[in-house]
Parts: sequence; structure tokens; C-alpha cells
Amino acid sequence: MSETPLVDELEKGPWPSFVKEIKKTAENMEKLASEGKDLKLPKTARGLLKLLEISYKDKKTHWKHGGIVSVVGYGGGVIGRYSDLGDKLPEVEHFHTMRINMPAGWFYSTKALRGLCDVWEKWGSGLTNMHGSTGDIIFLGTRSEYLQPSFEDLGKLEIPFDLGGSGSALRTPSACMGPALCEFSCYDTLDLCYDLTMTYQNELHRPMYPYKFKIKCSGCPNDCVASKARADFAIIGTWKDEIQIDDEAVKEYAKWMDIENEVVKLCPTKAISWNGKELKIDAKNCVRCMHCINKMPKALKPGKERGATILVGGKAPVLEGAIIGWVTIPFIEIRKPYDEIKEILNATLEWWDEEGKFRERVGEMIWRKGMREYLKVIGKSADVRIVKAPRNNPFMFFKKEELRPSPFVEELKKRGMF
Amino acid sequence: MSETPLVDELEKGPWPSFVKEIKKTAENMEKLASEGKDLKLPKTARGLLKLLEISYKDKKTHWKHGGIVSVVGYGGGVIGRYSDLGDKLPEVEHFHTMRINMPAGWFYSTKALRGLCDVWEKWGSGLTNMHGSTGDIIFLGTRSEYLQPSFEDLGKLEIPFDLGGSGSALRTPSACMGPALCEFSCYDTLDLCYDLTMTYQNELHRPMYPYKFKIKCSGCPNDCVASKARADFAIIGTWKDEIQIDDEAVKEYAKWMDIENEVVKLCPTKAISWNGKELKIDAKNCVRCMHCINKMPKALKPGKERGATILVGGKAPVLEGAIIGWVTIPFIEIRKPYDEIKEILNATLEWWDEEGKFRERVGEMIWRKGMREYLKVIGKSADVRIVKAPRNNPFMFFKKEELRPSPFVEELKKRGMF
Amino acid sequence: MVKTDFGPPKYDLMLHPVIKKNYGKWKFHEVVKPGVIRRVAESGDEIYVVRFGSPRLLSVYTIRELCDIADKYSDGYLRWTSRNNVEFFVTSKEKVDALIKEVEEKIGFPCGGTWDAVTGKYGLSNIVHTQGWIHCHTPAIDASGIVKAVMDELYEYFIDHKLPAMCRISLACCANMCGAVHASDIAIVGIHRTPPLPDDDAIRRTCEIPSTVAACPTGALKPDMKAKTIKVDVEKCMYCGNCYTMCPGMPLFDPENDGAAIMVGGKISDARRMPELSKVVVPWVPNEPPRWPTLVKYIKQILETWANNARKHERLIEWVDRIGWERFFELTGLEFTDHLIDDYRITPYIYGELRTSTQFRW
Amino acid sequence: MVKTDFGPPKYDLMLHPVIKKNYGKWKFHEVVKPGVIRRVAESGDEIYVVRFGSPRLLSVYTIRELCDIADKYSDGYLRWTSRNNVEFFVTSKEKVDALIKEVEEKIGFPCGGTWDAVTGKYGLSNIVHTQGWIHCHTPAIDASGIVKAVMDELYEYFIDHKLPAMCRISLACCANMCGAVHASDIAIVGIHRTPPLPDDDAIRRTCEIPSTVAACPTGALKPDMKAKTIKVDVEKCMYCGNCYTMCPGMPLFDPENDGAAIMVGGKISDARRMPELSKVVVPWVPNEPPRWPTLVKYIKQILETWANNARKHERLIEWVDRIGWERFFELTGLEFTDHLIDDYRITPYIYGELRTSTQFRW
Ligand code: SRM
Ligand code: SRM
Ligand code: SRM
Ligand code: SRM
Ligand code: SF4
Ligand code: SF4
Ligand code: SF4
Ligand code: SF4
Ligand code: SF4
Ligand code: SF4
Ligand code: SF4
Ligand code: SF4
Repeated sequence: MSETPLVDELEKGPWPSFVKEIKKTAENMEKLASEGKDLKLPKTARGLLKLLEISYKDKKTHWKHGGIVSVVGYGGGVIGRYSDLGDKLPEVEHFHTMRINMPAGWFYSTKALRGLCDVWEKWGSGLTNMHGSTGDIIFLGTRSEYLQPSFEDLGKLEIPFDLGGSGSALRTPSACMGPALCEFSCYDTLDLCYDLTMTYQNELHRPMYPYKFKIKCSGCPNDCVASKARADFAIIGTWKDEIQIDDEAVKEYAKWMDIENEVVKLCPTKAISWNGKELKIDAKNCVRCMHCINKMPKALKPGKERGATILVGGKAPVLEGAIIGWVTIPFIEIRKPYDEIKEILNATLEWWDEEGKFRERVGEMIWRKGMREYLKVIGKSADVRIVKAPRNNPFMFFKKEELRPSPFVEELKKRGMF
Repeated sequence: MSETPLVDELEKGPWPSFVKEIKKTAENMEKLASEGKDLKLPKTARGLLKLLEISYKDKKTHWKHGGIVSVVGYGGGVIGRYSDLGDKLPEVEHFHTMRINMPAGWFYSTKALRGLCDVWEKWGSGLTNMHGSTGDIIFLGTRSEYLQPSFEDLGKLEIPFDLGGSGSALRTPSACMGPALCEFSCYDTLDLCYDLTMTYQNELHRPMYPYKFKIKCSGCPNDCVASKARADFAIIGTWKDEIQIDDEAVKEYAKWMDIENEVVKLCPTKAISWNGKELKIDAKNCVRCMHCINKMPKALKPGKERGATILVGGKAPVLEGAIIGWVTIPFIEIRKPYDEIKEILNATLEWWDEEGKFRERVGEMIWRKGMREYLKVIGKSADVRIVKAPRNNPFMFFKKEELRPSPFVEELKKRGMF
Repeated sequence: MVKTDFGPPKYDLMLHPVIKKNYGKWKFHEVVKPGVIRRVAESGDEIYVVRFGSPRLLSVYTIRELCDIADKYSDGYLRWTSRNNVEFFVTSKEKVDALIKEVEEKIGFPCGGTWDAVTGKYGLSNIVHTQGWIHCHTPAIDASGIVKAVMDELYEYFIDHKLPAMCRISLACCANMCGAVHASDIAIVGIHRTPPLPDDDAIRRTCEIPSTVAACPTGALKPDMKAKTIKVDVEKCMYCGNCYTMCPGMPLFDPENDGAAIMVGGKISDARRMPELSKVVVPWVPNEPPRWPTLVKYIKQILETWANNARKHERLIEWVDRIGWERFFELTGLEFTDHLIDDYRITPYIYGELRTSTQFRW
Repeated sequence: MVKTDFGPPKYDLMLHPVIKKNYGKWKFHEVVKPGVIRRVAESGDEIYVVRFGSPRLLSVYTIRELCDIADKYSDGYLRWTSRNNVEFFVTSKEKVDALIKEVEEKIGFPCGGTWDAVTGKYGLSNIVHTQGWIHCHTPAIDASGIVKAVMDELYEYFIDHKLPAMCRISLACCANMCGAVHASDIAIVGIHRTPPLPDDDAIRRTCEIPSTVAACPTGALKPDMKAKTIKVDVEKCMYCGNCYTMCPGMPLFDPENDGAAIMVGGKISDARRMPELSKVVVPWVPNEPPRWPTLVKYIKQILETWANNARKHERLIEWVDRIGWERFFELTGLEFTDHLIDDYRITPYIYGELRTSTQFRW
């Protein structure tokens, strides 16, 4: 009988099985090791399977809190992990993860991938996640002593790979495929992502902040990297002028598409009209939601005056509840060398670094200090586009400079209060 | 030249002038007093005018914080008010207000009104507000020593009047005109309002609670007493079955009304359809917003299974922000002797009385303690109708009884934590 | 012994006989003309309800005059509405115009303030308001004076049905919002703009320091135990006046800096759209007694911009739902300043007010 | 010295020549069939992007096999999508089917996971998920196992375009929500249901007491200074595990009471409706390894109820917007329990979630 009857159940069924992946790794590595290949951890994949079986029986994790492990010169990029079954299953006593910074857009050459595989076959469990939720390549499971050589070997590859972020650091930025494949992309997501990643290598590798900080780049409001919900700093492509319409192509669609019900009626602001012959879009009322463009990619495309909207503060619910990022900059041009966006990023990071509380995400801090203060920090003035609606209470602050001179103000000054 | 040039400006213009009212009072009272009529405060109205002129010049109030003044046996119903110009304008040194409980729906016989006028002409400034924002008759301005006799005279009227509420008490309940005049009324607002007022006389007259508590009765969701926004306990008439349609009357409207655009398209749930001949309402999707009924009062009326929705917590923004009341009981029958509604009210008041913090409105307390606890207090179970949407976070509490037995739970018990 | 707790007179003593007879049995109503509503009962009885504006602050002498008129035309009965208008009940159509004439001439109250949902033509009603300098100790503005000035300017809308939908205007003279401005189509609210200047002496004499300190929603107050007074962190103060409510030793009145904020877009009825809280659109207008011209101008501007642009039955917030706040500011010519961005952390609607979408208009 | 901070390889090294040539110059795309997207450039060049599901947890041996296939069909290039699917780039249509055959046969990854907005026919994509018992120390549920069980059941939706609109399913094994379940159409989130049982010894050895105490969002923790440990007020604890994140001495794992909550209605894109957070609709489902039948049943039930009732392009929350949460619970057969009423005071959306209107459906 199998040693792992419970997890074996997950080999069944049509969907690709992660259990098969683990077994395949175990089998290959055991075999190659027995053939004399220099693999440091040929038993680890098998060990994981056994540990998992125990978890499946016990209905709980068998991983302990991680200790601090890393590679020389880095403060992050590795998640330390030890098993509480270390004595029983020494193969997985250590099971640290390395986060490897993926190429922007998750595009790979096979050469690059093979290099990665070689390193992890040698120094690790041979198991990966392609990819982690933040976007990194995840190398699952190695021992403390192999972290440094893994890292060094990664750096020596013909196409070298560096670590990604972890801990209270800037995290690995990610980007949708953007201009590489998508006709909707309003700016070069891959280049911006790459450039920011390179600019902030230090912030990425050496945790120095109150908490984590994530940047994601989506080429249009469809937001295919889910930046609104998952990034402290979401850069989402958009445009300012009219949607470009190809009338001929519209006519093609009209031959079979129910434009009235599937496009016109679904426009959130009723900015489109279709009289059976011509499609008209009222640019002043279009909120660039993408729906009509999504429906008719051959006929419609984003306008020509392109750039991005920046939303700040997106995050999961720990501690003060989930936040979908808040629009802070309705429109910004995205142009190499990206100075403007970097200035905003720098101002944001500096402010948060200085005034953020321990484990306070930037969104929570904006909530605590007020959006108004944040706008000041990034040097932007108020814009109605950053709110869904104006405030519902009259509890406003006024700056001293905004007050009229008066005896009362004089008295406040005299008393040292102003 | 006039003594009060600034306020005199407000005699001009087409809208009725409160300044004229004050002057008229002053003139009448001065005259009557000079004719020997027994008026205690014939100079007060004039004094108010002078004080107001000074406020208009100074651009600030000249009323000080009120002291505690009342009538024997009552803890509220009077707002004490003193002027900071008492030495200059002794006529308004005291300027206390009495809140007189109006009849439900603000219906009056002239006999009742004349009685009120007589009392206030004699003991007060002769000025009133018809009515205060909570609904009371406001007797503006008298001296401490005349409070008791005013009250006693009110009680001796052929149609006697009692004080309303003030301070941390139940406040004067109010009601829309309801069945007295309105065909939309889904329950007897006047009778419920009157009955509750009588039931809670003690709570109304003797502040005993953490803060104020307001009850308002509207006969239908049009909410003509603004109960959703202004009452801690809003009782709003509604129905459960189908809207009653008179097809003939619909046809009459159809002769001139644009039913498609003005009714069908404005239905929030698109529950109505009109094919040019017949109006159909999909009862399962009608959310009883009243729009179609409002538009066609001759053709449509509320269903037959009538009752009320109760919303709890409505209030102004002090301290934790304004609240529009929250649905806590989607439907309740409103039947004499109103036992069910009183049970709910009693449970609410008792809970809030016991656990409310100083100056914490019941809505704020529900927010602090959770709607779930409040539902338990009033003995109601959860209903999806009390939320706009389910919670957006998984931070739920589970009762001990909901847990499965387990060694962990045993251990918690053993350690005295459970 | 003096009788107590006998409560208000029972409503049924106060009802016109036709109303009493047809209580709960009204069939429909019909707006005959601005200010006049015909109500027909199942019994076939009918009654004309005739509405008049009032300044709310009434002299007992005026009330007696109203009674005289009610005795003459209305069988000795009358009522006030929930927005401080006076209503008479006339059983025969012929008497309506005479009644109107008599009220207008003798008392000077205009007939109007109604609306007709059926035809989608709405009058402007009275402004719900509060005490202001007439009676209260915390106001940042007057109440009655501003209301008078605004209603003079908007008079034509009261006496006629010229608006596309209901529009409720309210005023409260301080952030306590006794006028329930927190849910009105257009609202004026008095605000202070300076922190309290502690009057140490008054504090010692009249205040309970801990409860005053606790009353500050933003935590701007600290007890100064030694000096037995209270210290204000002016950076945290947003001038709500709550400390002054608790303690007279915390005055924050500054005639030059008190004034009004304007809010719009509140709604209470459930008709079509769910209720909504009002939103601040003008952070501050100075006190300009006796007629507050700047404030009046803003209110008129907002009302008329809405009225000229809204569709039938589209209340202010419904209009904004359709056109967007971007367009609201553009059309009204108001400026969106950073004051209007919610930063009151205690009110949890803040999340709801910030935009979590790239959807907006240029 | 070892080289550091050199960053990821530059993306342009990783692009298929046709992609590089037409970078930023794509004209349109067209979904040929489930899993296959034809992309046409302004230059006239075209490329077929062929997508396959993956378990995310991949063996280096599988990756090498994928590379072999990419070398053969895809000129040595491939990519992963933001939802962990693998994509190959084929320049001639003829090779598409052979590629699919080879991937399915050799690797066992199904072709699919795409959607076609143009025709309004949507496939189900992969489930974004997290570590679970494979690697993390705080999970309340496994991740990969549940995903496998659910995807087996929903397989037909992956390989075909049978859904009316986009539907994103995610899983996170604890409330930290690494899987971003807080904004997904359907989401599974691991939750604990018991308070932490302080391990005094571990606390003393490994924890910083003040920061652990401060980490509790509900203030359920108090330092016990004398005993150098932490006390839990179990009434206040809602089992978020945040204290355990800070301190290993605060374990709260109970195999019998850990489990999953189900959330629905989240949305990220701005298409049509603004983004929305997910809402809890099933408070707890027990852990039932290895195949979590109850949980799988619920997910399928929700997905299919939506799919059978929604209109074209109507994502789950848009469907609920139209039919109401009342109807959602009725149609899915789920029970609305009091757990689903928001009472997390710290997240200010609570006001937004409670109903402030008499508008609701029976
Ligand atoms: C590996 C990964 C999950 C995965 O399987 O993919 C992951 C794993 C962990 N996350 Fe995460 N998070 C991962 C992406 C995310 C995301 C998604 C994203 O980045 O787009 C989120 C939601 C977005 C966000 O940041 O808010 C996320 C929100 C969290 C949180 C809650 C943060 C919050 O403010 O709400 C925590 C808690 C914490 O930091 O203490 C957390 C903590 C953790 C820790 C470090 C556990 C802990 O308590 O210290 C997990 C280590 C697991 C392990 O053993 O490997 N992780 N985490 C993801 C990173 C892989 C990568 O680098 O690509
Ligand atoms: C008399 C009064 C009730 C009372 O007991 O005093 C009243 C009476 C009527 N209201 Fe009202 N409403 C009265 C205050 C209100 C209020 C409260 C307030 O303003 O503070 C509201 C809620 C305001 C809000 O939503 O902000 C209110 C929202 C409505 C609505 C909803 C309109 C909408 O589109 O939102 C209707 C229906 C309609 O007009 O379509 C309505 C309809 C009516 C009808 C037509 C009901 C009926 O069948 O008789 C009444 C005649 C109105 C007319 O003038 O033509 N009544 N009505 C109140 C008159 C106040 C005044 O003098 O102007
Ligand atoms: C007289 C009246 C205004 C008017 O001119 O009509 C009034 C006057 C005062 N209100 Fe009010 N409130 C009046 C109706 C309201 C309403 C409207 C309502 O009841 O429908 C509200 C908003 C609804 C609500 O209760 O939330 C209201 C919300 C407040 C608040 C804020 C309460 C909150 O929780 O946000 C305060 C502050 C306080 O209690 O300390 C307040 C406090 C006050 C005080 C007692 C001033 C104070 O700080 O102690 C005012 C006394 C003024 C005076 O000198 O006469 N008043 N107050 C209204 C009562 C007349 C009556 O009995 O009919
Ligand atoms: C490949 C990928 C981008 C990437 O860089 O990896 C991608 C690619 C495309 N997305 Fe996406 N989206 C991708 C993740 C997303 C995400 C992020 C996520 O799921 O976490 C979203 C936001 C999800 C959300 O809102 O919750 C996303 C929301 C959309 C939408 C909006 C749909 C809607 O109605 O809300 C569109 C437009 C549409 O389909 O109408 C879109 C459209 C598209 C188009 C048609 C864009 C284009 O012109 O090529 C792409 C082909 C889709 C297809 O399969 O037919 N993409 N797309 C991602 C594929 C993930 C996968 O394997 O399934
Ligand atoms: S976010 Fe926009 S540009 Fe980027 S892949 Fe999605 S649809 Fe294309
Ligand atoms: S992009 Fe959206 S808002 Fe703009 S016209 Fe198209 S559907 Fe309407
Ligand atoms: S709330 Fe309804 S029942 Fe009461 S007066 Fe208004 S419309 Fe009539
Ligand atoms: S009452 Fe409102 S929801 Fe119901 S059918 Fe009429 S308009 Fe529609
Ligand atoms: S709003 Fe403020 S100032 Fe005006 S009456 Fe009420 S408490 Fe007094
Ligand atoms: S005015 Fe308000 S915010 Fe300022 S100190 Fe007083 S209570 Fe605090
Ligand atoms: S969701 Fe929780 S348990 Fe799962 S990987 Fe993230 S931190 Fe670990
Ligand atoms: S599990 Fe969460 S709520 Fe409970 S004590 Fe720990 S941090 Fe506090």
C-alpha cells in the first residue's frame, strides 16, 4: 500500500496534479542521485509528500514559524521554514523558500528557464511555484547552507537571476504583458516595471520600511495584474481623449453583434449611442471602463493621449480591512526615464518610512493622516477625480494661512497656540 | 433712525419675516401691558430684537451655556438660556425655552392653539417656533420663575398640554399625517405615535439614558418625517405583497403620461413593465420604493399585507459621523396595543441604558458592539434584508456552542479560557 | 398636586370632522395648483388642503390670527407640516381662493410649497432650520436670518411648481445639525474654523475635565492636571465645538472665521434611489449679516444649475449619479478644494468616499 | 565578491522575435477557440498564443519538458500568465493543434482558460492560490489540494467557453489573503475559529510581548507583566491569527475547527462596474482532506447558479446588483446567518454594508 494514501487521492481527476509534480520530482531526483548526479537534496520532494500526508491526516500545517535566513548582503528574498516534524522527517527539517525576481510580464526564453532548473535541481528540492502571488518565481524548499550557493549559481547563469522581495521591503514589482502582446496597453508596462525594479534594487533587497510595499503595472483599466486590489502603488494605463473608432470595423461587428444590448446598454455612463449605422461615443461622459473596447477590439481602441492613473493603498485585510487602491493621480504621462513617477514614489516611500507605524501599510497611513496630507507629500493638488464623492461631514481642517485676521486669532497667537 | 437697522433689513422681501413676528409681538405686548393686561414679560420680544441686532453686528451669538432649569417633577422639557448681555439687556437675561409636546401629526383645533397662545402671552415672550426640529411646539424665552406657572397653566387648559423631551431622554416622538390625510399610509402613524408617547411619559420627562433617543413614525417609505436620518428608532410603513393596480386608472394616466420614461425606466429594480396596455409589477423584484405609486396615486396603491420596517440608529454627525438608520426589522405588523413594537423598544432601551457609554447614541453602540449582538437583544435572527451586502472580511466571531469538540477546545476549557 | 405626565392631547381631538370621518380611507389626492391639494376619500368626501409658508418663528398674535382664519374657512382646524408650513382644510372648492387671499393679505404667508409628483412638477418647500442667534449657545451662523434671505431669493420656486424634482433645503447653525442637514438636497451648516481658547478660570469653575477631554472626537484635548485646566492640540482640532458643548470654558467663536459650509446631495425618501448623506461642496462662506449675499448666491446657483440640468424626478443626488461629481463642480462653477476630501477617520464612510476605480470623467 | 542587486533579466531578452518586432504595435486579437488567441499586428504579422492550465507547483523536470516543447513549437519562448497558466507562441496556425496535443499528452496540462469578450463567452481560468500545508506556518486550510479538487470538478469550464462573463476564483489559506481573495468573484479563505492558546514558555523565549499585544486588531490581548506572558480576552478574539504571525507562542490551530469561509462578488477590472471587495456568503466549511467535498459542492453550486442566471457580461457582483443579495441566497440555497453581518469595527466599510433603506426584496 502507498505511504501516502490521502494525498494520492489528488492524483486523480482531469486537472493537472501538484501531487504528480512532487512525485515526479522525487522519482527523478532519487534516480539521478542514485546515478551519481550531484544533487544536494534528492530526498526532499519525497519528504514533502510524507509531511503533506501527515498534514492531511492531522488537518493542520506542520511548518513552524520561520527563522531569519538569507544570503550575504541581502535582508530578504528568502522565507525561512522549518518543520515541527524535523526529527521524524529530517529531509524537510529545513524547507526554506527563495523568491526569484521574474522577468517583467513572466516572459521567458527556454534558455533562461533551463538555467533556473539546473540551479534548483542541484541545490533545492526541485520544486517551484510558477509563480508566487506577488509574481516571483518561487523555489520551494532548501536547507540554510544551500541558500548562498543557490544564489551565487543563479548569478552566474548565462541569463542571471536575482532575488525578489520579502519582509518589510519594496516587493517585486509586476506587470501585465502589456505592449508585448496586448493591443489595449496604454503604456509600456514591461519597461516601466523593469526600470522601477532596477531603480529600487536596494529597497527591494533590504527591508527598511514599516511594512511591505507593492507596485504593479497594468496597461489598461482591465487591470490584468489585479493591481487595484493587490498593490500599494498601482499604475494603470488610461487615456484622456476620445476612444478611436474604426467605423468600418463597427459595421462588421454590427452584422452579428447585438450592439444595443451588449455594448450600449452596458456602458456605465450611457456614453455610447448606436443608431444602427454609426457608433458615437460622448468623450466627456466616457469613464474609460474598457467595456466597449473589450467587446469590439477590432473597431475601438484607447485614445491617443495616453498615460496612467495611479491608485495608492490597495491591500489585503490585515489589519484595518482590505482596501482597493485609491486614485491619487488621475492622470500622469508615462515617459522614459520615468522621472515624474519616481519622484512620486520616492516622496511616498520617504513619508511612509518616516511616519508609518510598525506594520502599517501606506493605505492605512493615508487613512490615518488624511488623503490631503498625502497629496501635499506628493505635491499634487486636490482633484474631484480622486473621490467618489465629497466628504459627508463638515469636520474640515483649515490651515492657519486660510484664516482671516481677527482678535481671536491674535489671542490664539498670543497664547502660543497658533 | 431705527434701533435695529441690521435686523430691519430682514423685514424686506416677499418671504414671511421672523423679524416682523418679533416686532409684532413686541408691539402687541407693549400695548397690552400698557393697557393693564397681566403679561409677565412684555419687554422680552423687544429685548430679543435688540440682542439680535448686537449679534448681527458682532457676528456671534450672545447666548451663554444653559443652566439646569426645569419644572417640578420633570428632568427635561426646558432648555435653560441666559444672555451674556444680561446687564445691558435685562429683558433677555433669562430666555429659557419650553418644549411642548405637539399633538401627533401637528393637527390642531383652534381651541387648543388659543389655549397655548394664552399661556405664552401671559408667562413668556409671546414668541414660538411652530415647530422645533424634533417636532415640539417651542415656547421661546421666559424667566426661571415663570417656568412652573407656565407649565401649570398649560396643564389646566381645556385641552391641556404637557412638556416634550430634552436632554438624555427619550425625545418627543413624531409622526407624518399618515391615515389622517394620506392614501399611502401603511399603518396608523398618529395612533402609534400617540400610544408610544403615552407609554413612555416617564422616559420622556426624566432624562435617564446615556444620550438622547428619538422615535419617528412615517406611514410609507417616502418618509415624510425624515425618520431614516433623524430617528434612533424609525418606524416606516411598508407592505409585503403586491402593489394594488387599478387597470382602468392606469389607462387614464396613459392618455397623457409618458409611463415608459417616467415610471418604468425610473423603477430602481426594473420591476415594472408597460406594454402600452397593461402595467405589470413583478412583486418579487419590487423593493417598494414608492416611485410608481407616487406617480400614479389614482392607479396604484400599497399592497394589503401591511406593516412597517424598523430602522435603528439614525442620527446627526456628533460624534462618530452621521448615520442613516439601519434596517433591523424588515417587517413587523403594527397592531394595537403595539405590544411587539414595545417589546423591541424596551429591549433596545434597556440594553443601551445598561451598556451605552456617556453620550453614545444607540447607533454608535450598535456599531461598537455589532449588529449581531443587537439582534440578540431584540430577539431577532439574521435576515439578509438588514444588510446592503454581507461582510467584506472574514473576521467573524463564532460562539462556543458552534465549535466542534476537539482537544484544542478541551485545552482552552482546561485553561479556563472557555 | 400638579398633574404631570399626562402627555399631549390625543390627535383625534384635533381632526377636522371630514378628516376624522375618512381617517385611513383616503382614495387619492390631486394637486390642484401650487399650494392646493384636493384629497378624495373612498366615501366620496373631499377636502382641499391649502398650504402656506411660514417663518417658523411665530408670534402668539399671528397664531391667533391663523386661528381666526381657520375658524372662518376651515371649521376650526389647521395643522403644520413636518417642514413648518401651515395647512388649512377647506371642504368646498369655492372657498379656497378666498382663504388664500385672506392669509396672504392679513398674515402675509404665501400659498405654495407643494409639489405634484404626477406631473413631475415640484415646488420648493420651506427650509428646515434651527435657532441660530435667536436662542442657541453654539451657533456659528444665524438661522432665521439666512433662511429669510435665501427664501426671499427663491420665492418664485415656493409659490410655483418649477422644479424637476423634490429639493429639500435645510440649515443648521452648527455641526450638531439640529436641522438634519446631513441628509438634505441642499444644506447650510454653521462651522467654526478656530480651535477653542481655553478659559482656565471658567474651566475650573464649571467643567468636568475628564468628560470634556473625552468628548473630543479627534483626541485633541489633554487634561493639564497641575493647572486644573485643559490643553488643546490645535493640529488635531477640527473645530466641531463638541468640547464647548460639554464645557463653557472652551469657547471657539471667532466672528471673522465662523461661517457656513454648504452640503448637497442628501436624500431621505426611498423613492427610486436609496437614501444618501449630504456632501460638502463649499467649505466655507463668511458670515455676512444681515443678508448673507455670498451664501445666498451659492445656494441659488446650485439650485438653479440642478433645476436647469436635471431630468424629471431626478433629485440632486440622482442627477449627480448620472453626470458625476466632476460635472457637478464644472456646471455649478464651484471649486473642488482639498477640504472636500474626507479625512475624518472616525466616520467610517471615508473609505466609501475615496475613489477606488479608474472610472471618472475628464 | 558575489554580485548583488543586478535585478531580473531584462524582459526584452525573453521575447519571441515576432513579439519583439511587433512590440506595442498589436492591432487586434481574436479568440480562435478555447485556449487559442490569434494576435495580429499592424505589420500584418500574426501569432497564436496557446494557453494551458497548470498546477502552479511545478517540478523542474516539468519545466524542462515545457522548454522542450517551446523549443519545438514556440521558437524557444514561453510565458506564464498572471493566473499561473502557461502560454506558448506559435507563428503558424497549422502547428497549434500539434502543440496542444503534445502538451496534453506529454505534460497533461489542458488547453483552455481563455475567454472571448467579443462573443461574450467565457472560460474559467486557473485558481490563484497560496501555500497552504505545502509551505506556510499559518494556514487554516491547504491550498493546492483544494484547488485541485475544485478544478477537477469545474474542469469543463476551463476547457470550454461556457460562462456568461468573467469569473475569477481565488484561494488563500489564511486571513492574510496572499491569494487576494478579497477581490474575487468567488473566493475560498482559510479561517481559524478558536482563540490562541498562549504557550507561556514559547512566548518568553521567542516573542516581543508589546508588539504582539499591539498587533491584535480588536485589543483582545493584554500583557501579563508578572508572568512575562500574554493573556487573551477570548470574547474579543476573532481568530485572525495576527498575534501568531508576530509570535509563535500564540498558536490557534484546531484541526476540528479550522476551515474555510467562502466569499463572492469581488471584482477588480473597471469594465462596466467599479471594483468591489468580496463578501462572505458561507461562514465556515470544515477541512475535509483529501478532496473537501462540501467545499467543492458549495463552489460549484455558486458558480453554476450564477452561470445559469446571469446575463451576458454580467459578473457575479453585477448579477447580484441586479437581482439583490436576497435572491442570491435564495437561488444558491445558501443560508444567511448572523456571521455574515459585518461587525468588524476597524474596517470602516461596515457602515456601507448595513442597509439604510427600506428598499429590499421579499
Ligand atoms: C508566497 C506567497 C503566497 C503564494 O503562495 O504565492 C505569500 C506567502 C506569505 N505571505 Fe503573503 N504571500 C504572497 C503574496 C501575497 C499577496 C498577493 C500579492 O502580492 O499580490 C498578498 C495580498 C496583497 C497585499 O500585500 O496586501 C499577501 C498578503 C500577506 C499578508 C497581509 C498583508 C496585509 O497588509 O493585509 C501577510 C501578513 C504579514 O505580512 O504579516 C502575508 C504574509 C505572508 C507570509 C510571509 C507568512 C507570514 O505570516 O509571515 C507567507 C510565507 C509563506 C511561505 O511559507 O512561503 N502576506 N501576500 C506570495 C508571495 C510570492 C511571491 O513573492 O510571488
Ligand atoms: C405634508 C407632509 C407630511 C406631513 O406630515 O407634514 C408631506 C406630504 C406629502 N408628501 Fe412628503 N410630505 C412632507 C414631508 C416630506 C419629507 C420630509 C422632509 O422634507 O423633511 C420627505 C423626505 C425628504 C427627502 O427625501 O429628503 C418627503 C418625501 C416625499 C416624497 C419622496 C419624493 C422623492 O422623489 O424623493 C413623496 C413622493 C413624491 O413626491 O413623489 C412625498 C409625497 C407626499 C404626498 C404627495 C403624500 C400624499 O399622498 O399626500 C403629500 C403631499 C405633498 C405635496 O405637497 O404635494 N413626500 N415628504 C410634509 C410636507 C412638508 C412640507 O411642508 O414641505
Ligand atoms: C430646538 C432644536 C432646534 C430647533 O431650532 O428646532 C434643537 C436645539 C438644540 N439641540 Fe438639537 N435641537 C433640535 C432638534 C435636533 C435634531 C432634529 C430632530 O430631532 O429631528 C437633531 C438631529 C437628529 C439627531 O438627534 O441626531 C439634533 C441634533 C443635536 C445634537 C447632535 C446629536 C448627535 O448625536 O449628533 C446636539 C448635541 C448634543 O446633544 O450635545 C444637539 C443639541 C442641541 C442643543 C440642546 C444645544 C446643546 O449643545 O446643548 C440646542 C438647544 C438650542 C436652544 O437653545 O434651544 N442637537 N437636534 C430642536 C429641538 C426642538 C424640538 O424639540 O422640537
Ligand atoms: C494573460 C493575461 C495578462 C497577463 O499579463 O498575464 C490577460 C490577458 C487578457 N485579458 Fe485580462 N488577462 C489576465 C488577467 C486578468 C486579471 C487578473 C486576475 O484575474 O487576477 C483581470 C482582473 C480580474 C478581475 O476583474 O477580477 C483581467 C481582467 C480582464 C478583463 C475585464 C473583464 C470584466 O468583464 O471584468 C478583460 C476584458 C474582457 O474580457 O472583456 C480582459 C482582457 C484580456 C485580453 C482580451 C486583453 C487582450 O487584448 O489581449 C487578454 C486575453 C484574454 C483571453 O484569455 O482571452 N482582462 N484579466 C492574464 C490571464 C490570466 C489567466 O491566465 O487567466
Ligand atoms: S491590463 Fe490591459 S493592457 Fe494589460 S494585458 Fe490586460 S487588457 Fe492588456
Ligand atoms: S469605455 Fe466604458 S464608459 Fe467609455 S464609452 Fe466604452 S463602455 Fe462607455
Ligand atoms: S410618509 Fe408616506 S404615508 Fe406619511 S405622509 Fe408621507 S407619503 Fe403619506
Ligand atoms: S414601488 Fe418602486 S420598486 Fe416597486 S415597482 Fe414601483 S417603482 Fe419599482
Ligand atoms: S444646530 Fe447647533 S447652534 Fe443650531 S440650534 Fe442646534 S445645537 Fe444650537
Ligand atoms: S472643537 Fe472639537 S475637535 Fe476641537 S478640541 Fe473641541 S472637541 Fe476637539
Ligand atoms: S494566505 Fe496565510 S497561510 Fe496562506 S500563504 Fe499567505 S500567509 Fe501563509
Ligand atoms: S487571533 Fe487575532 S483577534 Fe485573536 S488575539 Fe490574536 S490577533 Fe487578536
